[in-house]
Amino acid sequence: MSNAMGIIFSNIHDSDVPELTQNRTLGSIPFCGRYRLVDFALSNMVNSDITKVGLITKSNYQSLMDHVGSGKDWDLARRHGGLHMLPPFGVEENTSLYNTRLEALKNIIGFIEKSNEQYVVMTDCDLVCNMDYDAILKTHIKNGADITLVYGMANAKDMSPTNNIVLKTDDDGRVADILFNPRAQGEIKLFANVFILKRNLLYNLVKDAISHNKHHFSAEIIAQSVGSLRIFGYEHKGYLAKITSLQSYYDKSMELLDRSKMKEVFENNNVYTKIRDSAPTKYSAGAKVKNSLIADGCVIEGEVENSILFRGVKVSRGSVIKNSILMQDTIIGEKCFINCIITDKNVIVTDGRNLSGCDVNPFYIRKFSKL
Amino acid sequence: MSNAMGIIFSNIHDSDVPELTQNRTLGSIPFCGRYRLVDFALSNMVNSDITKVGLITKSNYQSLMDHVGSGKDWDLARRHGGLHMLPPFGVEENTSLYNTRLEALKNIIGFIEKSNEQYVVMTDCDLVCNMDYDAILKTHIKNGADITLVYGMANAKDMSPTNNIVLKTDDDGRVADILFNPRAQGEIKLFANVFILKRNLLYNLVKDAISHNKHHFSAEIIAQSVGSLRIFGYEHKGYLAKITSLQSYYDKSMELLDRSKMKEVFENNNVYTKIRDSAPTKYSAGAKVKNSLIADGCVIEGEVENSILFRGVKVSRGSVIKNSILMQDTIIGEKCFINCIITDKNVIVTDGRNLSGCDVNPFYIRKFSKL
Amino acid sequence: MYRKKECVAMLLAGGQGSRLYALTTKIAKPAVSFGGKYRIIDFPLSNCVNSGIDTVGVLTQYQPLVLNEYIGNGAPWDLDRAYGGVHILSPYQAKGRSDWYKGTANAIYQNLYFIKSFDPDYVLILSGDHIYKMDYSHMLEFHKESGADCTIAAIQVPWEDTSRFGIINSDEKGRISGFEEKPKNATSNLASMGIYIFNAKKLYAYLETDSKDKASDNDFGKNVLPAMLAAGENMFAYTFEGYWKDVGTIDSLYEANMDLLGESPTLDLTDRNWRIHSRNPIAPPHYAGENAKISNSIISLGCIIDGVVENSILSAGVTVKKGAVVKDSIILSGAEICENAEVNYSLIDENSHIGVGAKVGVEKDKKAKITVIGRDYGVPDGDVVNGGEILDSCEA
Amino acid sequence: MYRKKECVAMLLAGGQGSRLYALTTKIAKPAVSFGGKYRIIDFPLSNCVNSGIDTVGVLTQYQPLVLNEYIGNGAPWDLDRAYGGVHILSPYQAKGRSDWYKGTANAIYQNLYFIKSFDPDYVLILSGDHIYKMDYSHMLEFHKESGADCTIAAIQVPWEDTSRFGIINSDEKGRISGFEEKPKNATSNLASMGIYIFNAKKLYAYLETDSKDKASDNDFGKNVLPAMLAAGENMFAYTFEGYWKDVGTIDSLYEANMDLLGESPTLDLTDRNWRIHSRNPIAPPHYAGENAKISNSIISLGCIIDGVVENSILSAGVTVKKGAVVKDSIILSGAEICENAEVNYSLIDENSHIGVGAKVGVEKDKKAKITVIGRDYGVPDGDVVNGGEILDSCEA
Repeated sequence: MSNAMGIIFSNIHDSDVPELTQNRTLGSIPFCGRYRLVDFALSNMVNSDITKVGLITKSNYQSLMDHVGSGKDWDLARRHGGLHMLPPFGVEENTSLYNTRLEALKNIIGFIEKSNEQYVVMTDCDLVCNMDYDAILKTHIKNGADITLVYGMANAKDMSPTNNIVLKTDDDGRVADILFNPRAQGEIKLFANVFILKRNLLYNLVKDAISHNKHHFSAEIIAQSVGSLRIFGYEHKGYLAKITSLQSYYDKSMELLDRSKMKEVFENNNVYTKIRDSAPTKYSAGAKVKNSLIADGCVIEGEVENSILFRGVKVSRGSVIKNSILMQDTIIGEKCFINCIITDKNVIVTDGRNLSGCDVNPFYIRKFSKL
Repeated sequence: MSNAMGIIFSNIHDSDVPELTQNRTLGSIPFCGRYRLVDFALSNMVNSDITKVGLITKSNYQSLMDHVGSGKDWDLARRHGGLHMLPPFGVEENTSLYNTRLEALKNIIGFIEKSNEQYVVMTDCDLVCNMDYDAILKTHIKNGADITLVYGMANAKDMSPTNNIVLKTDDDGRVADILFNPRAQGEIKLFANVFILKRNLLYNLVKDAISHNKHHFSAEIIAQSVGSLRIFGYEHKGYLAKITSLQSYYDKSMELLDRSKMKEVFENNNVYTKIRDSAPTKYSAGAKVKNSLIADGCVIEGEVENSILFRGVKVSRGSVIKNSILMQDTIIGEKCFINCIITDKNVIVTDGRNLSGCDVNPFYIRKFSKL
Repeated sequence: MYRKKECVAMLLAGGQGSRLYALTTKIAKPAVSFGGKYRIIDFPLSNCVNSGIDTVGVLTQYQPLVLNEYIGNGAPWDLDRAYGGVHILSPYQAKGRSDWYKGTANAIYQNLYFIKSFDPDYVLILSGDHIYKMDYSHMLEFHKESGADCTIAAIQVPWEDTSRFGIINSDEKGRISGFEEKPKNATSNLASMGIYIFNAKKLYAYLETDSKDKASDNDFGKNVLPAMLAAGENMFAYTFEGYWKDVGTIDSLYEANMDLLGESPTLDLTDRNWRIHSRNPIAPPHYAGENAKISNSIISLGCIIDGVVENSILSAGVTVKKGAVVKDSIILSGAEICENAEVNYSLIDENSHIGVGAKVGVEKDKKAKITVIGRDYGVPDGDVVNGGEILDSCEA
Repeated sequence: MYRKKECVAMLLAGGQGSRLYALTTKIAKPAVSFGGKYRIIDFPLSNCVNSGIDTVGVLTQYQPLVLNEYIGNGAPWDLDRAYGGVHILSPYQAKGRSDWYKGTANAIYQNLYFIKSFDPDYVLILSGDHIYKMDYSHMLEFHKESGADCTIAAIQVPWEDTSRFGIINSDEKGRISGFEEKPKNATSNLASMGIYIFNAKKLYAYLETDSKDKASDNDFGKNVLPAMLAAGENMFAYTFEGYWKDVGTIDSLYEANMDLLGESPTLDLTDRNWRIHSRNPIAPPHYAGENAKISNSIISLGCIIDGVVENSILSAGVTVKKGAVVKDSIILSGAEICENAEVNYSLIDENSHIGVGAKVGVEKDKKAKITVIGRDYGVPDGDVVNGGEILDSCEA
């Protein structure tokens, strides 16, 4: 599928997870021990042979740029195609930071125009999944679709408080209606904000939106084209986690301790990330670890249960970690008790602390805090 | 000299050459057939073994990002160090676009802090020269200097209308005074806006400037430290061209038709640039070319004299090009007469046109114009 | 953690190319310069990349240093990949055996490990001594559609030349019924281009069998392809139309270079949709001085021309000084033609030096023979080098 | 257009390492795994990069495929450079000659072309069979300051071990007065580490001379260094202090791995200022399941542990199933230890499979011998593999 390019929105839902996006984009939120959320979108692109990817950013993107670097770790450091960072103010016409997906697309209209791939795959950075864009594109072509929208089946009660787009499709899979934050019950088709369409259609839609002064891509363009364009839904049948809040960040992280989900996300696919060259993790004689994911470079002297430890975490002797997520380089002193806690990077917890949240309300500790 | 990092300002003097910076940074102005101005600063860095370079941008930088890409063509696509694009809004604290050098530095204070090189070399993108930063750093260390400012000897009458900083040094080379746009006569020491200093000194100067709400690096910080810090001048003895206006762009371009200057800039050094994989230039049976620099990928059927042709220029049969600069993919039709003209990229001149400026007032033709 | 490539290309670059004499004393044939800024290997490599094939093994054993250095990490062809990309494959010793490559088939056989690591469905075999632009993806499409086990690219050659080629007999759909190796009286003028696509599994099987046959020369043309045909495998010829030239001799190399000149050249390298990628020299634009006279020629980056250049091709960084005349010649990188020297119908290799007033070669006409000055060779001031001479500075 | 490198490193990676038995049936010694995520060659390569040396030639002729693939374009070590970087140098055929590498000096001699292309002032010679962290820039500094023509890195070994090493006699400033090759009664306990820095011009000269000497074994230790000393060149020993271990035998490889364990290990790889770079596996964090018991061990990415792991080192992607016990062992990438299997004092190579309830090896004690299961080998369910056995699935 070398005939498609990718566009990734790294900031669209920043405000959903304010705790974690204060100094970073949604795309650069650390996830599952050694990844950033953007890794899933980028890896899905690469695994689907999409080798030209535009990464749209708005603000707070230095950590994202540091993470993706030249794109080498995704094999996207290329002379032709490869990874294109698209920060604001790149071209003359930009005069303000974008606030919506459509404004973001307006800013990169030149990038869309200059490309020569036939199709575009657009996705956000809030999905943890193993999505085969190639298969979706094949279906898109088979359906003779103008636009394909990818959804997952969900229960209405699992909808997040805002930003839900629900699709109604007819028997052929063609989208009959698009509903924004509807009252609904039972099984719904929850749009994953993954779009596939022809590049020149996207270009025309955005150009048209500019001249009509529209602001919202899904509401003003896609939803209003349901009659005039052939819009199809595509059900992603595999695991699909959407990070919509700190709580869902916690829940979806913990969910990956389930072997079958872990397997689906990581073993049937290559998830690439920035290489950090940590030494492997070292367990002391007294270590006890159970039902946990442990990245490289950790030193474990104490007990760890139902937890996720990022690279370079140290758990000192006598400490117990339960139901927690400890991000990169968190240092836990001796004889601590840590339960249902999310520590951001470089947090230091001194000896003897007892920090405990609960599963429906984990506590978050900011980057570089020393407690 | 792996112990220094580089910082390049790509936008500082954009307003000096408004014609050429409407859609690009000063750094991405095409120069001498196949280069962009930033190539000289970047190549000087690489040739001085500086392999970590921050490239500060503000606006209109998409062409610059396209040009430098992953940094591969300068061998700066690296896992550690390498090229770092530093656009605005990269980190949380940024709230407005910078207007001065100091504001630009404030925006990247985190980048400066996180680096671990001992020294910093800072330069703008308006210089065409072959500058050995390694030699300057050695002198800096030998002098026990806190800051070294690089200057070239110039005649006062060659000063540009604005933005001239003139150094006065004592017998040891220590800077005794720094003058902004002074009335002067005869030989002057014209500051090239190249600074060398320790990274932690730069960090402290910028931090201090933030807390004192200062705005101008040279005027408020450097000039006011002449007494308190050991500031030294370093004379760059070789060729040093500074692009301060469209006229000086034209003059300095033409100057490189002088074999000895050409040799100094290109033969004693490697000037790297983005690779475009053009075929070599082809001359027809009727071609006549004299005292001209011709890049790859041109097709020459007519006459060319005292001119610079960028990649992919076509000069059709019967046309005469004199004293002109034709940028990338300019197409000159048949039987044209072109004299003292600067065409930007992708200009098309149809058959039979007579376009003529004069050497003290060359005409500029905008990108994608068709005349 | 499972990855594969649909098609892996294997480029046979092992040839010494002894018919190129002085040009290949120190470098392998695929590293020989062409067209001002290219080397022969740029053509198959660029064809691969432009055809969407990003995994290429380059098999080499003869003087690979210049070739290795030239290919480097593969970046000029965008083949510096973490998975796939271009890899140089030299002969090696395994436990209990140490062999140089024997025939072409043996070279591939010794590197099956490399091919298998990408688990390809198809293997494309290429050679490194032709100049051509070809979209291999079309050939692969043809291979799949015809249900072939092996597809051979073929081109129609003039009937009088058939005795110099491997000739293919096939029906109108391309199904191959027989081969003739350099036949005196050919029954077809369809010549094999030495470009093969195999279904990977079939290739593995036939190479295994061939490797066990002591009597075999382990050569594709002589052994493997006839064996497949004899065994009744589906073999098809894919007819290619376009420019294709063997550059295995000094004369054919010269001709192919000259094909670039003229108003509508037979070989056009300016097509932006099919760029020939190459390792670009680090050099400024070329400079034509006050006394330069250049006509019907190709001039590369970094040249400094103060003399006369006519019907010639100059590689990067060539100097032609005042009063010097270069006619009907090919001058390779870094060569220097001093004041008042004359170079006529010659091929001047890299970094050679033609002294002041020296005369190299003779006026090009039907009887004239091309003159060759080898790499790093110096022709003293005033010397005369006769037409057809081949001068070389080193013996190994 | 002139470029040079101050110092070029040449890494001798040609060794078959036959004392590593099954481990090197299919791969060259420098490609042997170490410490959970490394291969031996990561150490000299990382030392080079961390010392500021960015140009490394890797000389290899024995089973280089895994090594080639591992090194790839050099990106994991930041050695994917346009100028410099890491290059694999295999033997090749030149006009009129075709030789495998003979001694160590001959291997370098055959690649002088490569070295000279960077016009270095100094050449650093390294070997690929030791585990150590060393800043070569300090040694280079010493070399320059002492005005040496050749500097040899040396380390003090226990007196009782001197008979296993090349011993150096030197004065307190390090000036070398003599060599003893594996002496019975050594007069010094300063052993050569096989790491040399030469002034480039001297090296060229002595290699030229050595290559013409038919009687020479073309070996640095036996021929070139003694010749230089005899000719009165300035030769110095640079004494290195720190961890340095030959991993040329199964036992020493095992020991070096075990040196990583314990509270304050003799070998520490967690120093962030001297990272050992390696090609990282594409795998998620490792998972310790409900029944996992892991103590005093090193566990790499992608492992799934449901059994007991004690005093052991597990490479990426190892599976230890429920009820299985791994003790005092080294398990390499992709190996699977099935339910209720026991692995004791063993080295299990890549992708091996230890069946359900199988028993491999014996309790580690002073008399016990290490057990080795070769790459891709399968131990059937319930089988017993005795202590000291070496099982290998393939013969070439």
